[in-house]
Amino acid sequence: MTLLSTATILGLAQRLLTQVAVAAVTLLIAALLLLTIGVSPLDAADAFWAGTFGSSTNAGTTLTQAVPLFLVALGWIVTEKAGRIQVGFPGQVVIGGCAAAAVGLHAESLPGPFAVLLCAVAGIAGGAMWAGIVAWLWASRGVLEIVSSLLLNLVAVQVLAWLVRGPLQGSLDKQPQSANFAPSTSWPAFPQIPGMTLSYDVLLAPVLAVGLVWVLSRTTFGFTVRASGGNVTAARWQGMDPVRAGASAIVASGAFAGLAGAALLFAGAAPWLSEGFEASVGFNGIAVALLARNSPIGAMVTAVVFSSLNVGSTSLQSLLDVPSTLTSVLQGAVIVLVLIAAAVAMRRRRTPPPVPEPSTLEASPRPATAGTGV
Amino acid sequence: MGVFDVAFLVSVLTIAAPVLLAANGELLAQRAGVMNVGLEGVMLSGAFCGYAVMCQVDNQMLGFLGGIAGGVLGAALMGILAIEARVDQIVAGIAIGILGYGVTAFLNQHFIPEPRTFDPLPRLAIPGLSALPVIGDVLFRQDLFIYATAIVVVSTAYALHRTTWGINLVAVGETPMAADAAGVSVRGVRWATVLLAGVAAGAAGAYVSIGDVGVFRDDMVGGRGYLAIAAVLFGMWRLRGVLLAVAIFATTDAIQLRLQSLDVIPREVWAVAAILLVPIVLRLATRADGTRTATALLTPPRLLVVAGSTVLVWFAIRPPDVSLPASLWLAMPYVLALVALAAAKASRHQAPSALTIPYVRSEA
Amino acid sequence: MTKRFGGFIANDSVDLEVGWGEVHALLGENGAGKTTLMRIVTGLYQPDDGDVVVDGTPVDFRRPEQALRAGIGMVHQHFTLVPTLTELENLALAPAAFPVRDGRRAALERAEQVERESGLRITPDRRVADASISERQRLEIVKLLCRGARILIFDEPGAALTPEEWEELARLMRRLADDGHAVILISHKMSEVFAVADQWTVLRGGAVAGTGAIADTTRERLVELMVGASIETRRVLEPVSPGAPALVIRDLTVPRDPDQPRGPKALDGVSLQLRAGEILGVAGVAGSGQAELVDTLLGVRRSTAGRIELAGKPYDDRTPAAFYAAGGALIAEDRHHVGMVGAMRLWENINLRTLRQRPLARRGVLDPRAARSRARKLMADYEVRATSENQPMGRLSGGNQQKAVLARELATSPSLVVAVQPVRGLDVRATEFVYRRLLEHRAQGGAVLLISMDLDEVLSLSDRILVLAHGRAQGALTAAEATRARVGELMTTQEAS
Amino acid sequence: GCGSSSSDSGEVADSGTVKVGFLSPAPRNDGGFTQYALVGVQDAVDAGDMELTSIVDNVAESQDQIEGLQTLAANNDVVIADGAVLNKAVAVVAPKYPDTHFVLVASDLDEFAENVSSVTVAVGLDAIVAGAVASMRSKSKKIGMIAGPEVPSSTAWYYGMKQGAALENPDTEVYQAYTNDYNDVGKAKQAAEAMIANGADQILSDLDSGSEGIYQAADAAAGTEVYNVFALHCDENPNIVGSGVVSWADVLKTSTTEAAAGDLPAGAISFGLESGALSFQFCDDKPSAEEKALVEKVTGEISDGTITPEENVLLPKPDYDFEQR
Ligand SMILES: Nc1ncnc2c1ncn2[C@@H]1O[C@H](COP(=O)(O)OP(=O)(O)OP(=O)(O)O)[C@@H](O)[C@H]1O
Ligand SMILES: Nc1ncnc2c1ncn2[C@@H]1O[C@H](COP(=O)(O)OP(=O)(O)OP(=O)(O)O)[C@@H](O)[C@H]1O
Ligand SMILES: [Mg+2]
Ligand SMILES: [Mg+2]
Repeated sequence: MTLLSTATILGLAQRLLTQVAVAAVTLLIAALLLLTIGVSPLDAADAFWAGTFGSSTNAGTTLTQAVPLFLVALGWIVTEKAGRIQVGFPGQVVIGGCAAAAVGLHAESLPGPFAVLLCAVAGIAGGAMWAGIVAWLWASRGVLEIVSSLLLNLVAVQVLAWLVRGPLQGSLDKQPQSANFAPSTSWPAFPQIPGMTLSYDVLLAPVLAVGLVWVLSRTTFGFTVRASGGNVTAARWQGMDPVRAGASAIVASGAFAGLAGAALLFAGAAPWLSEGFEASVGFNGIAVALLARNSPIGAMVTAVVFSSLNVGSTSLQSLLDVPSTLTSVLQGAVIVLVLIAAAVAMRRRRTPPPVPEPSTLEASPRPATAGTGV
Repeated sequence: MGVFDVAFLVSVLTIAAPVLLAANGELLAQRAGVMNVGLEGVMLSGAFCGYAVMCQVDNQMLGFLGGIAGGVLGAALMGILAIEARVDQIVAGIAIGILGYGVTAFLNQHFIPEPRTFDPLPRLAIPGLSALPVIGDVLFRQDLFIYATAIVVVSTAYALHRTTWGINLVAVGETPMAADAAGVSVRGVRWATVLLAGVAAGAAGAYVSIGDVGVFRDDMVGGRGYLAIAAVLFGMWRLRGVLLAVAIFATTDAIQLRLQSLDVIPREVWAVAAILLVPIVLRLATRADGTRTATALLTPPRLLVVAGSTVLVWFAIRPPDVSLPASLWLAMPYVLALVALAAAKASRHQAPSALTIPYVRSEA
Repeated sequence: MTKRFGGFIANDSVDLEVGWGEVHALLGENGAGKTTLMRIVTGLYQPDDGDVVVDGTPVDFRRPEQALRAGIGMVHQHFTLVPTLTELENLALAPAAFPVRDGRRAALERAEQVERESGLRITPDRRVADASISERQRLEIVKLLCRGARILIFDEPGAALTPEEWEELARLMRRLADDGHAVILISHKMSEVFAVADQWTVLRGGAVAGTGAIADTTRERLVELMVGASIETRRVLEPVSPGAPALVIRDLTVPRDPDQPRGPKALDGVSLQLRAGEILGVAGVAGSGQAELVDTLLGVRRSTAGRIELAGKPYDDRTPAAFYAAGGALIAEDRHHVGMVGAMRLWENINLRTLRQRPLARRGVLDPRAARSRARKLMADYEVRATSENQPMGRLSGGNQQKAVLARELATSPSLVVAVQPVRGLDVRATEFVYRRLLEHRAQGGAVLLISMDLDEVLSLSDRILVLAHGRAQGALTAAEATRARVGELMTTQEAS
Repeated sequence: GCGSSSSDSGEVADSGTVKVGFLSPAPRNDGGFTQYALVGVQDAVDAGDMELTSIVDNVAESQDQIEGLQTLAANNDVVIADGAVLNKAVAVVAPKYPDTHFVLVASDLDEFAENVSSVTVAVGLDAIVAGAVASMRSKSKKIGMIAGPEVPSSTAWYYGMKQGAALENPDTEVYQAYTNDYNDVGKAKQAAEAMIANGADQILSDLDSGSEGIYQAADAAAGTEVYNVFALHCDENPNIVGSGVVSWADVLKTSTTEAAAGDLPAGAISFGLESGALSFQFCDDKPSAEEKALVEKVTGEISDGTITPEENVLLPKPDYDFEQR
């Protein structure tokens, strides 16, 4: 009993120590890089803090920008639990955003809350639809979801490029941008915060995180999804429909990504559609989830960390003339270090994984022997 | 004015070569179980290091060696993360992608005072063969890199299918436990393939910078790394598939550049599109037991394909007066790839079972 | 040798001595630590304490490769073969000094030499995925011999074999020992042990409970050492008057390859009837159509002809869900693949089906508290040993996994239980326990379709026996008619031309 | 090196020194548009009592652009937003910082704002001249233009060349191709090769560092000639004929200086041929007398209104204060 608790305490202490070590090493690297270009690390820390949490306005921006990352992370978590590897988030964010924009540009006459809701739903539908292609190809044509989702990302980029030059183009001088969305369609912001930078969509984060945890752990749907993710064949033999579970999970994750797309456009500072609005949220969201070890609650924290890296780098640039390339270096270094730290922390507690399960990348949703195919 | 002339074929080869070489290396790594989605970053590292060496010594051979070293550096990071620390490969790849861009752009801005330009690799005509009509110009009047890529692809095929090393590699990606039990070092094989993938990606990156055009720009690999990964996946982890995928990507890309300049899409393009659709239609019409029937075509998605090809044939006879937006052309290779995958019902060739799964023998 | 997993001691100062030229049986209950000990000897696990000494030299294996170099090889229960490669390629799989060479040729030569020495033959160009279990096992042995193994460890090799195949393996083990090899055999079957072994060692709770020569001991003594008490193994089949038909199969025909409905048949016009309160044994050598029969019952494989009735109702729309809804239950042969989700917790696995229904789930919402307490109760009833109901299923010892599966399948009082090799990998006590459960089930009016390759099992439990050979029902015998010889004869009927 | 100085952040200085901030979606060393503009700003800063406090480059995404502009606006008196895509971001940020003057380069705002001046250059006019010259020099009577992304400031070159070529020879065909990246050398090379294969022998490069690819394609295909934009680069490649020179440096120097002094009017300002910011220039040894005359003539006719720009040659005029210089 006492032995166990000492061990737990030691384990906790060790994890804490590694976290601290990571932070220290990252800071050290950052400091060295800053010194090479002649910027004082202390000034930089100051500027970083000022840009991210130094004022309530900036803190609002940081939190608001964390929301899309977090939503994508939730999408990843859903598919991960279902044992599917879907990496189509950039595409789903883009298409969700496009759908939301298409609706938002025509929704100015609607009353505020209703218009906001409608745009969010359009985003969800767009993302889910785009992921639906992945799900369909997987479920009925046996195309690996990782392949189709990757290819669809590249298609989505072109769809957006076409939309902002064609049907949705709407700026005076024919830039590849849509017109501005009517203020009524944007998520309202907390009035307490100067600059109104914090949109109410941050409330989505805790609600959806708790909701997802609940669905996965407390509903038959979540149970089916997890069982299918754990062992497709066993799930099937136990009377579940792992194909449907997997496909639903893919569509659901697309819905999260689509909502992220809508949030980027309607809860951010830039109320118009433009190329590149996706801002790498799709892939960074995966990193957010994985660094949180696929925990929806943990993802809330890692999403804020990621978004502060991003917001902070802009402020480093504009206040201290730190080049954007340096901040990319730092972002990459942080991910690498956090990964290594997580690995080190897990090393001690690691026992071999259970008896090897069939590959998570298994293409065919049904075993080859199945005669009950479509 | 032909769209499909010798110059077209040459540009297909030029576009294809670096992607193919990188994809070839990545194929080996993935067959051994390691996926590096940060290949773009590794290629950038190769592109920059090659350029940086050129700036110092102005020698293409050394430049390419520098590029290879850069690629190996990026790959080594992947190896440390994926094989040693056993972290999630996808996040590791994302990090390497970000780092590759950031580090090369940063170094380029701060340590290369003046942008330089160099001569690209010269084209070497192979005596005799280069005199052949069409083929000679396309295949045997190329630069050294393209010849080298061809050699590498052939050697890869040989290594994968004809050597113990190939067997070991496939086993490591498929059932690492079995390889381990047989005494094959899972770590060793994975390291070797990851580093080889780094060599390939580094050389491909160097080709993009100093080989093809002789300059370096931030982010100049421009998505070729992602394309290489897409090719490996679309090629279903088979060398033949990868070749086909790269060929499709390169061809549509080359066509796209051609057609942009023209106002109207010429008839031959429609004809080729129609011809490409035929095997897909046949495929869809083929029942599981190998018999072909027209009735198998009567499901909505299949009807759509049939209708599409009919329209294309009609267009080939009477070209419509349309030009399509560039986006459509740019999206075309990926859409084609998806249609082909759906038609092929690709379930038979599966991913290596242990792809992206770290190997843990027992409690470490 | 001592090995701990966290706080749990799997091997507790174990001493084991094996001489050249002997077959040494390693015995013990499920979870006694046999596999763990052998994994240490072969370099898969690192011991916390203790030494391995080969030929007087202490060795320290960090990798299986080193053990193999020292001549120690193990045939694992889960084969270490690469299914996508051919048998020859699996033999060629080896660290190569000069890797660009093609090792296939040399491997073929060595395989031929092994064939000359031991009579073991492989099919070089067949993909391992297409080989049967016993063929894979043979390949594993050839692989070890090719690599020059002199100490061979077999972990429950009999579990997956037909009696004939077992006989062949037993002969081989003897011959290897006579040639001077050392053989370690892990087994739960006393018959196997007494047939081949010279020496025995019993593990109990991770420690050595006793060791000695087979010639100087008895079954009862070994069983007592293993489980701490003697076990009543005599069974009498109380006559039960059979009730209504629980399962009727008429003229079932199933193609071997689902993609070729007109190709060779795995089941060819098989009919059978199983009544409530009856155990129908299905005997047959592996590959006679048993697997396809189960697949078809579950609806994961399509038949081209024939009808099935479950509990008196036609069962045409076959899916796993419909099978269970009609009162079916399945103890699957390959539990790792189809019977459990290793990464999920024990309580979730025990409730894999019930958790989606009332009363554990209402309107799609689960009641984990109730599910956990149900799991705890079943664990007690079925003697599932685990640290708690929260332990991941994959971390249980093989025998306990099987008991958890049994608990899941039998606890819902199904009307029909399809039991495929139900005691595979179970220790003596657990085996007795399972048999008792099946008989209780029968006594309560349940029907059991017992599919097994173990003739003794089929003979001792069944009211009637159906023999399958080459996908055809070769005959149905009553318990009274069935003798080993008679059944064996039907099982090996040559295919009608 | 970028030659910028770091400074203390904080409130706008009371002293007379005017603080200037610069934000660009492209990298500062793009060898083209951004780099020229920076030169102009630096010149202005060096000449007056100004300080260039910081350069924020490579901000591709709207939210980041808005944040960058906000931080710059909070710490500077003049903020240069150097790129057409910044139009909406400036429209969002400018009203929040009424004391800061914004200079939006190469684009107009959708709506008028008191503290924003947008400065553009009518590149299409230059393109008309370039098109006429290229058409005259072309043997195949096929000419082309290659640009990065397909945006109005690039298509203006195409439509201008089309109009100019038609003036010289109605049968001349004009091609366009977009590589989607001003700096992708490889793509540019392939696009140029494709265009050459289609018969074009005169190619205008509306690219920054991507131009290198066009030079190489031209080197490989004898008889192909290249035109640059923005500046003369005659020494970079022997095939270069001339350039549709647009002196962004001059435009930015003028604008920055005026903005710092508070003299730059709000609204849209378009620099044309008269301002001297725009001109077609030959490399020394290239032009024949006839071609020189053609340039004179077309330039003159544009200035005196004989030639009126066709659709898409000029960006649409905003409906608020507009000044043509
Ligand atoms: N890697 C591991 N981590 C934690 N516990 C383990 C591990 N491997 C084995 N155990 C535990 O150690 C004990 C001994 O397991 P072992 O597999 O050696 O038993 P066994 O004698 O082979 O049993 P069986 O007859 O069921 O095969 C079991 O309780 C098992 O749960
Ligand atoms: N990778 C692993 N991680 C955790 N536990 C493991 C692992 N591999 C094996 N074990 C445990 O080691 C023990 C023995 O594993 P093994 O696969 O040999 O099972 P077994 O009891 O012999 O199985 P079976 O009865 O199915 O043939 C089991 O307790 C299993 O749970
Ligand atoms: Mg065991
Ligand atoms: Mg066991």
